Amino acid sequence: MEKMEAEVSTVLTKEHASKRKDQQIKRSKNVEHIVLGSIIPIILLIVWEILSRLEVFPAYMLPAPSVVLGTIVGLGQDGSLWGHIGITTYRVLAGFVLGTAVAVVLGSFVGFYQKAEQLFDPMIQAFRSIPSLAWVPLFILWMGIGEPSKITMIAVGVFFPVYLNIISGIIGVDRKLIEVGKINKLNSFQLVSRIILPASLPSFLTGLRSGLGLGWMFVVAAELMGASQGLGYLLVLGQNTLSPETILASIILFALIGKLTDWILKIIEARALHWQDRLVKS
Amino acid sequence: MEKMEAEVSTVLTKEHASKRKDQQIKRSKNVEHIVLGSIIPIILLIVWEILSRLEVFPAYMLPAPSVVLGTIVGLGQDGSLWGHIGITTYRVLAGFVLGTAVAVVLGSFVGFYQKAEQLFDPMIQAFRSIPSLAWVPLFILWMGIGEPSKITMIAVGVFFPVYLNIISGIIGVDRKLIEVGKINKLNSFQLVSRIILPASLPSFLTGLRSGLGLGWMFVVAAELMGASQGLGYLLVLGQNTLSPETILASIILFALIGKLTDWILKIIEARALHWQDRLVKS
Amino acid sequence: SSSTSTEGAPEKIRMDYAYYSPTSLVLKEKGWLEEEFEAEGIEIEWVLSQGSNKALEFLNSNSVDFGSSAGAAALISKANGAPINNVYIYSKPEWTALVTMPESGISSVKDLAGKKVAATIGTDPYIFLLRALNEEGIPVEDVEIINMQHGDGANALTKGSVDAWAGLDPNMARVELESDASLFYRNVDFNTYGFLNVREDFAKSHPEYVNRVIAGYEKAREWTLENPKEAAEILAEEASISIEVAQLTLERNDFSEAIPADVHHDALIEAGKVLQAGEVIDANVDIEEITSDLINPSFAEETIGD
Amino acid sequence: MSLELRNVGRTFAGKQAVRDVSFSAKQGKIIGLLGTSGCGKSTLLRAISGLDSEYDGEIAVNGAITRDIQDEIGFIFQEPRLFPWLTVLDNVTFGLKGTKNEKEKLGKMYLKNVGLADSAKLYPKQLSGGMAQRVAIARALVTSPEILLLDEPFSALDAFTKMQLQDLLLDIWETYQSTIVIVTHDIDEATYLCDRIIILRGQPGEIDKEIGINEQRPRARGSKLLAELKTEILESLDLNRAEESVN
Amino acid sequence: MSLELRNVGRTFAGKQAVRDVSFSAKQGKIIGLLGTSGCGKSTLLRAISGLDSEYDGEIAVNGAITRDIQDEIGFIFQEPRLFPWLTVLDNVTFGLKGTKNEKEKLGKMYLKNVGLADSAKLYPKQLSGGMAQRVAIARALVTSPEILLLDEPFSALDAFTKMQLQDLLLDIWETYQSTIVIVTHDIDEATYLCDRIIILRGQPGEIDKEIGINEQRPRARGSKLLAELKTEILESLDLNRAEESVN
Ligand SMILES: Nc1ncnc2c1ncn2[C@@H]1O[C@H](COP(=O)(O)OP(=O)(O)OP(=O)(O)O)[C@@H](O)[C@H]1O
Ligand SMILES: Nc1ncnc2c1ncn2[C@@H]1O[C@H](COP(=O)(O)OP(=O)(O)OP(=O)(O)O)[C@@H](O)[C@H]1O
Ligand SMILES: [Mg+2]
Ligand SMILES: [Mg+2]
Repeated sequence: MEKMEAEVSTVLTKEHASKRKDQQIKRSKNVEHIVLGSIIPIILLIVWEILSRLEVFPAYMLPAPSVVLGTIVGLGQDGSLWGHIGITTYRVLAGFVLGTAVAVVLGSFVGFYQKAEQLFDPMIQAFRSIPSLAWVPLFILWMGIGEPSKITMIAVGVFFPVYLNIISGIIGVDRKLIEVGKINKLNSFQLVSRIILPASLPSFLTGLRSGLGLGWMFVVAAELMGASQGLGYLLVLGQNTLSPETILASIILFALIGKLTDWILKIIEARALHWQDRLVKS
Repeated sequence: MEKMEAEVSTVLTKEHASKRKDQQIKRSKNVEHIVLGSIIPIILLIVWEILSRLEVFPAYMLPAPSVVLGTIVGLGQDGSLWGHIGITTYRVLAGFVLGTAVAVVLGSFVGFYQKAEQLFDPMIQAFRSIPSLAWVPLFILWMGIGEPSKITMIAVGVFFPVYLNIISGIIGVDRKLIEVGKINKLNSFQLVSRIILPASLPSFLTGLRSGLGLGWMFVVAAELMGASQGLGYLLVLGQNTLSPETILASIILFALIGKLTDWILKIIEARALHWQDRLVKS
Repeated sequence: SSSTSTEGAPEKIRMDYAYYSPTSLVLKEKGWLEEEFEAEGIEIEWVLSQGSNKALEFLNSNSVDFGSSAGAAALISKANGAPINNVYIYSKPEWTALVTMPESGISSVKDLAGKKVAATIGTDPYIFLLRALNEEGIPVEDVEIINMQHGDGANALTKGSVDAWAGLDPNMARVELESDASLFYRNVDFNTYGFLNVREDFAKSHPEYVNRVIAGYEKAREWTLENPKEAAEILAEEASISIEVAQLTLERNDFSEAIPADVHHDALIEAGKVLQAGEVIDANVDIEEITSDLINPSFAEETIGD
Repeated sequence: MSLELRNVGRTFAGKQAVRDVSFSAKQGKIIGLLGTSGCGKSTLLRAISGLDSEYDGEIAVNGAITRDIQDEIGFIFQEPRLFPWLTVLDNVTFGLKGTKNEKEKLGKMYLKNVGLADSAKLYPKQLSGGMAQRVAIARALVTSPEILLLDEPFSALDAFTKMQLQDLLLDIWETYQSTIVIVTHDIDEATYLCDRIIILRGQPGEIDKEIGINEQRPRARGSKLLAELKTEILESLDLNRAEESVN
Repeated sequence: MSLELRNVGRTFAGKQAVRDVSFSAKQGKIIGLLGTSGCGKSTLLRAISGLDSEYDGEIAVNGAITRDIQDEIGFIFQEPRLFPWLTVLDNVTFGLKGTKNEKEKLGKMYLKNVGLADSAKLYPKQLSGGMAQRVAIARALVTSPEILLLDEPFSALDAFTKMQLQDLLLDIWETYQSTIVIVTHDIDEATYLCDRIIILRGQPGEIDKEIGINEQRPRARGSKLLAELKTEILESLDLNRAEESVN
């Protein structure tokens, strides 16, 4: 009995040790990824800085990265940076949630019922090519210039790619798997939630990432509707006051924060799709 | 011998007849689709017209559909309509081709080689959340205000969703099929072109449709760069001259032509994916 | 006068502020309106307008009660049926001029023939350009007008993509100070004025409050005249521009006349004709009538009086 | 539940795959379907299950004609059809109702029955072919269906695992008195399990022969009767072959 | 080409699937792999093919140790693995080089050999299970590979189609002198085809027994020798079974 327990505990320690080792490997791999991923941006920044110092780019058009960084730091010091980032991130996330929710409901519906597709899909597809700026006057008219109209505007941007990918995912689900569900007497809702959604998850997640990207893009249009804070506001301000360092600061902030939110989605994607039988890349 | 030929010819006629019948059924189905798809837009238009007539919407902000239609007809009569539509469609299509080509090359590369992914992907993902308007000053700086900069701007918009969907498609390709290619000694290029692209075609086509939609959206930013014709120009002109009927006319044109180009892609999609083993929808 | 028919107090007053209207910034910064209405529990809500067209959009959609715009923009909107009145002139700005780079070889309006000129159609700089060409007798067709947003026009000019630019402050001040761009044609009188507009509805139901808002603007105007340096600082701070640019911009604003009068009326009619010729305003609109409808000096006259 | 097919046929895009198949099975009977590849066996199972409703003819369950999917039906498809995003255990309990605990207990029991007690937490991509097939078997059996349709359920298994699972099937059949239709290419299997063997042939497939077996279960695998039956069946299949090899 | 495995093993995520397998095959030999489900047969084939290179031990082809994918290799996977976007004919000619005409001619010939001459234009979703497997067989054989790895190639086929294809395989083997490794659960098949039968057992799988068959081909299916061998193999498999059923 004792011997057995001892054995069990060795096994456990071993497992533990190997797990810890795994984690270490994982962490060092993560660091490697980050380093590799930073190479090109850093090279670009250095080239840009050098060209700016050599005055190949005139400063009033394209200031050096150090100047732009100075602008961002300045914003950080007077405290307004966090306001801009905070309010924009809030708007994007709220719009993202709203847009995704609507897209899931409508997308499952349209993907699943032929009649629904014939009724709604043509119109939705037509709306898809209306530019964000075109919505601005209509949104101001319908919803005024408060937060709701801004969030809805972003939700519109998020909606389309999510919707499109959900439908394509649903259509692509293997008939064979759906039949298993039917044999097990699942109703339509269960079919969607237990088979179709998981099976179309890869496509759905791509849609989410596309949608989030578009959400960030729609921020500018949203913040044209009477905002006095936010990254989109900063961008437009920079354009109106001909301040390239403000424009570039807002671009860089967009890129960084957009990348950050996308990275979160990417991690979720990797977790959620671990079951895919895919080739380990060379 | 003769008898046999006669038989063959009966069979052929039969086949022919059944084909013709199939085509008839198809055509009447198409008509049905179009009718069904028009129901909701037409209802919306009627409601809008009525509300406008009742002056629920003030004409100086949201003129009635008939007024907007009048504006479009007016543009058509003085001939400028075709110029606007033509130039914008040309820009979108050129940008679409360019953006798609780059996305296919880069996407296959990044989807296929781990190192390429680690090097390029983080930066590309960061660029994805930069709004179209933010690119405008940079593009003017880099490429001036001619057609190339406009087309490139649209290509940027098209690029991201196509790229994202290609990668997700490639990653989702079943390992089992790729192994068949490897056993048959396909090189990397053949693996991509003969297995990975066809297998990820559903995702790729969704990307194309998403990308085309974004191309239409980027038109406005593109035509902010010194255009004197085009739907985006019309939209911005409408906003600058505070003319809601011009804004709405351009929105409706965007929707119609965007829908038309999407419809073409949708037909291609249906043709290209006929091999999918999918459930006939209820 | 109109102050007799008050319908009670509004719950809140929604004001816009804009970087092209320095006094609005001063007023917002100093909080004089808040002070004025605090006792009655009326809230003041400030909304930023990024441009004349935004201010008018907000007015039209009942998102603000007072909006600042260029006179010409207000006229276009009014011609489209917008229910607004101009009740106050916040400045006589020289915010637009024609700008070029030294290497373009342009020194007068005459040189513009056959050249590319960037302008934003429908805005004050565009009107300015048309009137300048008209003045010098150059047909519009001889000039290639390229429609761009103001900031983009400045970039295109410095990059050399266009030969001249119908500029707007503060962009114009900035290119003037930081690159070698020069203003080769200036004419204060071809600028339309800075109009403070109010929604007709608001003016009808709360005329007394219109007067009190105008009084607030007056206070800001007087303060700005007395403290030009501090005003420039406020502008620089709010609009995130350098103090030099802010000072230059302020110098080009004349705050002496605040009551809408005949000069404004005439300037607007001239602008309206140009816009009509440029097909921005419909040909069958009666410019004089619209202008008279738009400009309503009674409030300012009553408040400022003499 | 009893089962009756009347002149069932199926045409795919103008080409007939199977035609004019009629047979009936009382509750608790085991019917074997044998036939050459592509003669329509799977097509018939799909028609019986209700997954396919575009067949000609009629199918009656418990006397009632229906084209819907039956309650209390179990289907082992020709391919495993596991859900790649679920673990082995979750795949097995997919069709079960009840609390999580109950489901897992039942699932684990059946996993043990098919010899996969240790693999409960694996994902489908980690399974061997035969293991996947056994998971699919467990998934169909765990719901204790009244009608069981099996499409070559044991084809990817080694001889002994196969025998074990055949006996497991008979256990379940005894407990729940299920009506079973089994498609198989293994004649020994058919003679060991079935009350009646229906041999299809040709393209489009038609019923060629029906053989009844009135032997008590459990049957002896090596018994003389079964050996004789095997010879009979082989001969009748051979006939088709000779005929078809002409073209 | 000759083939040699030395102490080959494979571990998946810490769990050993198969270990210490060594055997060799001269050119033109047919090796059979038998064993219980999940004992590592497919894993071994993948290692030999070079698709999997993370095994322990060494594999030598023609005397040269390699972990790459071999030229001139044919692999029939346990699942059909057809490309759903290609027709049957295009699937068969997938690995061929040359002009379209040549390819199609060859492809059609092999389709005829596997009895699918009429189905050249169908898409995989329109095939029955056995038809799909036959397409996969044709696809592997059409390239006339020097090494052929077959993973339960005939499992989904009826007895007579199976025999026909076994003979087709022997034809090809005779023409090209291919070295063949075949995984099968059908003992009759193994004794009919193989020069040597390797029986794996246990989890992780290990070689339990090797049986050589020195009979000339073509062999008589009903011969006494094969029947004796079958009994021997059954017994050795039975042993495993008895052992495993303890846990
Ligand atoms: N990718 C994988 N990840 C983890 N485990 C695996 C993987 N592939 C196979 N295994 C494990 O390796 C063992 C052997 O699998 P293999 O496919 O070789 O079996 P097999 O002998 O071919 O069985 P069968 O006759 O059922 O096909 C199994 O226990 C399986 O769970
Ligand atoms: N979805 C489909 N579309 C077109 N033809 C089909 C379809 N499904 C099956 N068929 C055809 O119907 C015939 C019978 O197929 P079925 O799957 O029933 O064969 P089977 O008897 O199960 O064969 P196997 O033993 O090979 O599984 C085949 O010729 C096949 O080509
Ligand atoms: Mg079948
Ligand atoms: Mg296997």
